[in-house]
Amino acid sequence: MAEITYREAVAHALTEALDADDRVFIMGEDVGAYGGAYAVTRGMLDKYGPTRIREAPIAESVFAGAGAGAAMGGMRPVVEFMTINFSLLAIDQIVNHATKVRYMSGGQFNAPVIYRAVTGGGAGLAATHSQSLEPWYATLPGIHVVLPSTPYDALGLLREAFAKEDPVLFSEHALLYRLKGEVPDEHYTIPFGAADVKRRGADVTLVAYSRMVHVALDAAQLLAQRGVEAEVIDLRTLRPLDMETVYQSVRKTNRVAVVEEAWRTGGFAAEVAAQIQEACFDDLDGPVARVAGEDVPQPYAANLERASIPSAQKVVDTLAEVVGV
Amino acid sequence: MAEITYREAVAHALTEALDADDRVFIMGEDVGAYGGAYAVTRGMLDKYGPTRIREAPIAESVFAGAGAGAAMGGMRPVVEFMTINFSLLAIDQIVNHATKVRYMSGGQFNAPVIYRAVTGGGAGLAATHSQSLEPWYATLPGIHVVLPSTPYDALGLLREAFAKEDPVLFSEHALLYRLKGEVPDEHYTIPFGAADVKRRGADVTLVAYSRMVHVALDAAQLLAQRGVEAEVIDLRTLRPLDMETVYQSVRKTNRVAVVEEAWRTGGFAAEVAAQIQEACFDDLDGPVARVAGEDVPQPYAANLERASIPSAQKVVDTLAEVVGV
Amino acid sequence: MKVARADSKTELLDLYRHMKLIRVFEEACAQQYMRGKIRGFLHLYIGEEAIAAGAIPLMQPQDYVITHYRDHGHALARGMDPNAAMAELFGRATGSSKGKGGSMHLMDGSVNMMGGYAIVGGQIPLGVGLAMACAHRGDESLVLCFIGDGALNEGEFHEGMNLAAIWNLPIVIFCENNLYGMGAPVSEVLAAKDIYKMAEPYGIPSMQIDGMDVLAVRSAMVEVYEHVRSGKGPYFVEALAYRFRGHSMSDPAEYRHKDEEALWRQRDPVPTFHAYLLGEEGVSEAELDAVDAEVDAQVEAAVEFANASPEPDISELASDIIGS
Amino acid sequence: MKVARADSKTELLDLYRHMKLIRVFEEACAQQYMRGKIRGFLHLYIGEEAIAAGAIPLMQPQDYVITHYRDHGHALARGMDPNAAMAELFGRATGSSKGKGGSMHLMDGSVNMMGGYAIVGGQIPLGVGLAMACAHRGDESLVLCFIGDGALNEGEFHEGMNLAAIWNLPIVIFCENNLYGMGAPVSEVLAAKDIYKMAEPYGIPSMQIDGMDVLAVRSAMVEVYEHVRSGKGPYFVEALAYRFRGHSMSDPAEYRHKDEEALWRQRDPVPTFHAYLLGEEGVSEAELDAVDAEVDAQVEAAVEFANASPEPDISELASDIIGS
Ligand SMILES: Cc1ncc(C[n+]2csc(CCOP(=O)(O)OP(=O)(O)O)c2C)c(N)n1
Ligand SMILES: Cc1ncc(C[n+]2csc(CCOP(=O)(O)OP(=O)(O)O)c2C)c(N)n1
Ligand SMILES: [Mg+2]
Ligand SMILES: [Mg+2]
Repeated sequence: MAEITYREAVAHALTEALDADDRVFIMGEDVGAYGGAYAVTRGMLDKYGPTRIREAPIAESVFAGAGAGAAMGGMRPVVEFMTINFSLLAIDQIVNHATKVRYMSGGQFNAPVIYRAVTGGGAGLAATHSQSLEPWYATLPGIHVVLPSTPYDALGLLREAFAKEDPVLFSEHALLYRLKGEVPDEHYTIPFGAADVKRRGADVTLVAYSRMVHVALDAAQLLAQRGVEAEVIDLRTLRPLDMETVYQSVRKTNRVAVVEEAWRTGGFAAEVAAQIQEACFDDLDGPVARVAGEDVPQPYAANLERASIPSAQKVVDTLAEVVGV
Repeated sequence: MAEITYREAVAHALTEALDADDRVFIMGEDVGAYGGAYAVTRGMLDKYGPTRIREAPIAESVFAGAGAGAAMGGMRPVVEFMTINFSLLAIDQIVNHATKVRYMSGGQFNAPVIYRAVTGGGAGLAATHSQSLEPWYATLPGIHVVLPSTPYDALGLLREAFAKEDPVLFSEHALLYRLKGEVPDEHYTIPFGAADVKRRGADVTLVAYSRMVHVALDAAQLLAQRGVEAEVIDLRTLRPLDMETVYQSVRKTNRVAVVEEAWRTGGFAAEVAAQIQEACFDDLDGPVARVAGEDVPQPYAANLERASIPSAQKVVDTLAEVVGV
Repeated sequence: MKVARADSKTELLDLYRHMKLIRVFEEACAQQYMRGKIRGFLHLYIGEEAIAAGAIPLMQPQDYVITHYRDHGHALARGMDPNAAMAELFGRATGSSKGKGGSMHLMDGSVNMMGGYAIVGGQIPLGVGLAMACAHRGDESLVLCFIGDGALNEGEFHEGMNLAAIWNLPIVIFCENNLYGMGAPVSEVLAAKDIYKMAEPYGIPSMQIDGMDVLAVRSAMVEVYEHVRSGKGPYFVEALAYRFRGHSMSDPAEYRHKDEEALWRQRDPVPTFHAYLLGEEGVSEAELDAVDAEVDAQVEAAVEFANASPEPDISELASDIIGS
Repeated sequence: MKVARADSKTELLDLYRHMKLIRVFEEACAQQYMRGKIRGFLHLYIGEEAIAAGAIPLMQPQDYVITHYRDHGHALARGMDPNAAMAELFGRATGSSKGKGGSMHLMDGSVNMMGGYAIVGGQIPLGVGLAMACAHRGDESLVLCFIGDGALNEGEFHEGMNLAAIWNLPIVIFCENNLYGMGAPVSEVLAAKDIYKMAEPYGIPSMQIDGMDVLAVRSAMVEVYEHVRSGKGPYFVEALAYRFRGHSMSDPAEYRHKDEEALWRQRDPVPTFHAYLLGEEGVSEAELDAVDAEVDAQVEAAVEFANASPEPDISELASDIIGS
C-alpha cells in the first residue's frame, strides 16, 4: 500500500494508459509545458512528446469535438477542460455529438473519449469559475459521469474509464487534489454504478459525491458526538447510478439527506430524493432532506462564499430541521 | 374576446413591444425575409426594417451575448434561437454572462434580454433537434424561465417578460403553434411565479408545463371516465416557481404526479417531486410519481419517437402503478 | 466545362451515374415526403449533385466523409446502399441506422460515411478529430468534411481551421456555397467577400471551384487530395452551387428571385453533363439511357424496399445508448 | 518612441500618472496576495501599463470599456476609484461590486467600466451588443473591447468580428498580444502569423502597434477612435506587449526564457516613459517625484481603506440576483 494524493492518483491512471496504449493521448489547454492548470499532467510532455500531450488552443468546442471525432476514428483521447465551467463552450459537442453518435448511427459508431473537468467552488474564484455543473451532464443518455472523492476511487475509476466504449465525464474536485489516501500496490479497478459506503451507521443515511462526501463524513463526526450514527454513501458515479445501495441503507435508517455542492434547484440531489421517495416511501420517517449549494452565483467575498457551500454544520442543522434527527 | 393561435399570441406580444418601445429589437437566424423558422416574425421585417428585425448569422454565441450586451447598454432585445437545441452553442453567454452580470457587478448592471427558444420533440426531427432543455435553464440563478401552454398564457406571459429587468428564457413548444384559444380584448398580463389550475379535481393532482399540460388534461379526461377527478396545474414559469398552488392541491388530493417532456433523469419533475415530499410529507398517500421523457436520445422512427414522449395513457398507467389511482 | 480527356468512358459514365442516382433519389424523397412516408425535415441535394459526384468517388476506402444534414448526396456518392438510405428516411428497421437517425444523420460505417450532422458546423470538430486518427494511423488517409456557407458563421469553423492548421492535419474542409443559409443570403450575414480567402490567415491553401461542373470538381479534388496525402496539411475548398429547391420541404423559398433561380437552372449539372457526354465525349444516347434506366430501377427498388420494411422493434428505443 | 509634441506637459504627466498608478497598485496587490488578503486568481497587468494608459483616458464618458480578467489596469485608467478597486479585491462591502465580483470582474457603472470577464473571449459578444446600443443612441459613442491573444483562438472572436463588420458597429476590438496565453506561446496555438491581419477577411481595418510605448498607443488610438466615431465601423488593433509576471500569482512562468524576459524588461514602459519625459520633454525630477509620491499615497490609502472595510453583510448572499 502506498499513500498518494488525489492528484497523483489521476496522473498515475493517465500515465498507465499512455504507456499501455498508443491510441491514448491527452489534449487540452496548457497540458504541455505548463503542466496543466492543476498540475496533473506535469512532466508528461517531456516523457510522451507533443503528439501525445497535445497543447490545445483556447478553443474548447473544437478540441472537445475533436476528441469525440478521434475516438470515432479509433483513438482513446483524454480531453482536459481546465474547469467544468469552460465545458459550457463545448457542451454542444458533448450533448449533440459525442453522446448521440452511437444512437443516431444505430450502434455503428461510438466515441470513447474521456472528458476531464475540474468541478466545484470554494477557492475564491467567483461566479464564473466555481460552478458544479455535473448534474447537467448526469441528465444525458450516452455518457458516464464519474466524480471520485478519494485517491483510491480516483485511480480505480479512471482506470475503469479507459475500458469504456462511450464518453466519460471524469470530474475532479478542485479542493481535493492534495488529499492523501492509501492505494494498494496491486492493480484494481472500480466498476461504474457501484456506490460506496464510506462510513457505516444505523441511524441516518447521508448520500453524497465528490467533495461533499468529506463534508458528510465531517457531519457524521458531529452527529456521533450526539450518539447518532450516520451511514455515508458515496455515489461515485451519477450515471450509471446505483440507487440500490442507497435504498438498502434507507430501509435500515429510515432517514436520509442528500448532500450536494451544486445549486439546490434542479440539482442531482433532487433526482436522488425523487427516486428515494418513489422506492422507499413506506420506509421513510420523514421527508428526504437536501443540503445543497445556495441558489446564487458564487460570490467572491470569503464569508459569502463560505455561506454558499454546504458545510458539516449545515448538514447537521438540516437533519435536525427536516428529518428530525 | 378573440380566438387566436399560440403563434399569433407570441407575434402579437412582440409587435406590441416593438410598437411601444424603440429600444426593443428582434435578433436571430432567419427572423427577416424568411419570417422565422416557425413563422412567428413573418411580415415584421417589412414593417420594422432591418435594424429592428436583425437577421443574424448562424452564430448563436455572439448574438446571444450581443443581446445581453445590448441590454446592458439600455436596449430591450429579443433573441430568437430557432430551437432550444441550438442555444447550447450560446449557453456560456447565458450562464456566465447574462445571468451573472447583476450579481458580479453588485447590482450595478443588468441584462434584460428575452431569449425565445422553441422546445420539445415529437416532430420527427431526431435526437439533436428534439430536446427539452428548459430544466437546465431552470437551475440558474438570475433568469426567469417561462413555458406557456396556451395562447392566453403566451400573450400574457410574454407581455410580462418585457417588464422584467433580467434575462428571460421564453420557450415555446414546437407542436403548440397552431393551438387556438380565446384571449380578451382588454390588455392583461400574467405575473411570473403564478401557477394556473387548468382543471379542478379532488382526487389526484397532475403537475405539468408547456405541451405536457395538454397531455395531463387528456389524461384527466381518461380518468374522469373512471370517475377519478384530476386537478391539472400548469406551472407556467419554472423560475420563479409557484409551489404553494401545488401544495394546496396535494393537501386536498393526497396524490400527485408530475408530467414533463424532458428526460426523466435529472429533469425538473425531480425538483418538483423533491419539494412536494419535503413540504407535504404527511399529506401524501403514496410517492410523488413522475411521467417523463424516456432517457434516450430522441429516435427518428415514428413508433420509437412516440414511445419516448409521455402520453395521456402513460400518465394513467403510471398513476395506477405508482400512486395507486 | 473543363475537359478531362484522361478519364475513360467508363469513368465518365460513372460520374453521370452518381449524379443521376442522387437526382432521382432526391426526387423520390420529395414524392415520399408528400405522401407522408418521410417525416421531419427533408433537405434535398438537387442542384448540387456535381459536388458529391466529383469529389467523393475518387476517395480511398480508408478515407472519411463527414458532412451536414443535407447529406443524401454525399452518402450515395460514398457508396451507401440506396435501400438502406431510403429505409432510414422512412424510419424503418432496415435503415442504415435502424431508423434511429433519419434524413439528417445518414451514417454508414461500412463505407466510412461518418454522418450527416444536423447542428450547423457541428461536424467540423468531429472531422478534425477524425483527421487526427488518420494522422495517427499514418496510412495517408484523409477526411473530407463538407460544410454549408452557413457554417462559416459559426465559431467552430474558425476553431477547426486553426486546429487543422497548427497540427497540420489531413483534412479537406469543403464549403458548399449555395448562396443561402436558410433564407439568408451569404452576402447579408458573412463579412468575407471571398469565401475561399477566409483560409488565408490560417496559412491553409484554398481554391474556389465551379460546383456545377462535375469535371471541374473532380480535377480540382485530384490535386487537393494529393496535397493532403503528401503530408502538406489541410486544404480549404469553396464550391459555388445552387440548391434548386427550398431549404427544406416546407420552404417555398420566397426570399429568392425567380430570375436568379432560372439562371442557375440553366446550369443544371445533370443535363449539362448529359449533353457534354453526348456532344464532346462520343457517349451514345443508348448508353446514357441505360444508366438512366438502371438508376430509375434502383431508386424504385429502394422505395419498395423501404416501404416493405418493418418499423424498428420497440426494444430499439433503449438500445445503442451505451456499449458494453 | 513616437513623439507627440502636441501633448501638453499636463497631458504627458497624466499619462505617466496613469501608468504609475497601475504599476504601484499591482505591486501592492501582489503584496496583499502574499499576505492572504486577496484570494483566488490574481492576474497582474505589470508590463502592459502603456496600453491602458495610452488607449483609455482619451475616451469619452459615454463610451464603454469592456475587457478580460486581467482588468485592474483598464479599470484604473478608466477612472475607477482605487479604494473601491482594492476593496473589491479584498472582498469587502465597500468594493466596486460589494465584494461579489473580485479581481476578475471589476465593474463600475459610474465610469462605464463594463467589466472584467473571466471566460476567455466571453466579453466579445457583450462588447458587440454594447456597440449596438451605442449605434442606437447615435451619440458617436463607441466600445473599446480588450481581448488577450488567447481569445483569438475562441470561436467567439470570429463570430464577433463578423457581426461587428456586417452591422458596421462602433467597436474597437483590441488585442493585447503579450505572446502567451497561460503557458502556451501564441506561435504554438495560433495558425495566423500576423495577428492584425486576421481582420482582413472581415474587411475590418487593423493595425499593429507597440504596446510598450504609451505615446504610440495614444496616437494610434486617436486615429482609431476617429475612424469609428465617424461611422466607418469597427477597427481591430493588435498591441505587442509583455507581462512581466507569471500568468497569475501561482505561476512561476517557467515556460519562458529568462533572456526573453530580460529583453522585454529593458523596454519597461514606466521607467522608459519616465526617462523620456526627463530627457525629451523637459519635465523635472521634482515633477515626476511628485506624481510618484501622490500615487504611492493613493495606493497606500487604498490598501488601508480595503483593510479597514467590513466584509459584506451575509444578507448580500442572496441579493442582486433578480431585480424588481
Ligand atoms: C447550430 C444551428 N443553428 C441553426 C440551425 C438551423 N438551421 C438548419 S440549416 C440552416 C441553414 C444552413 O445553411 P448552410 O450551412 O448554408 O447549408 P445549406 O442548407 O445551404 O446546404 C439553419 C440556420 C441548426 N441546424 N444548427
Ligand atoms: C473559456 C476559458 N477557457 C480557459 C480559461 C482559463 N484561462 C484563463 S486565462 C487563460 C489564458 C488567456 O490568455 P490571453 O487571452 O492571452 O490573456 P493574458 O492572460 O495573456 O492576458 C486561460 C486559458 C478561461 N478562463 N476561459
Ligand atoms: Mg447554404
Ligand atoms: Mg496573452
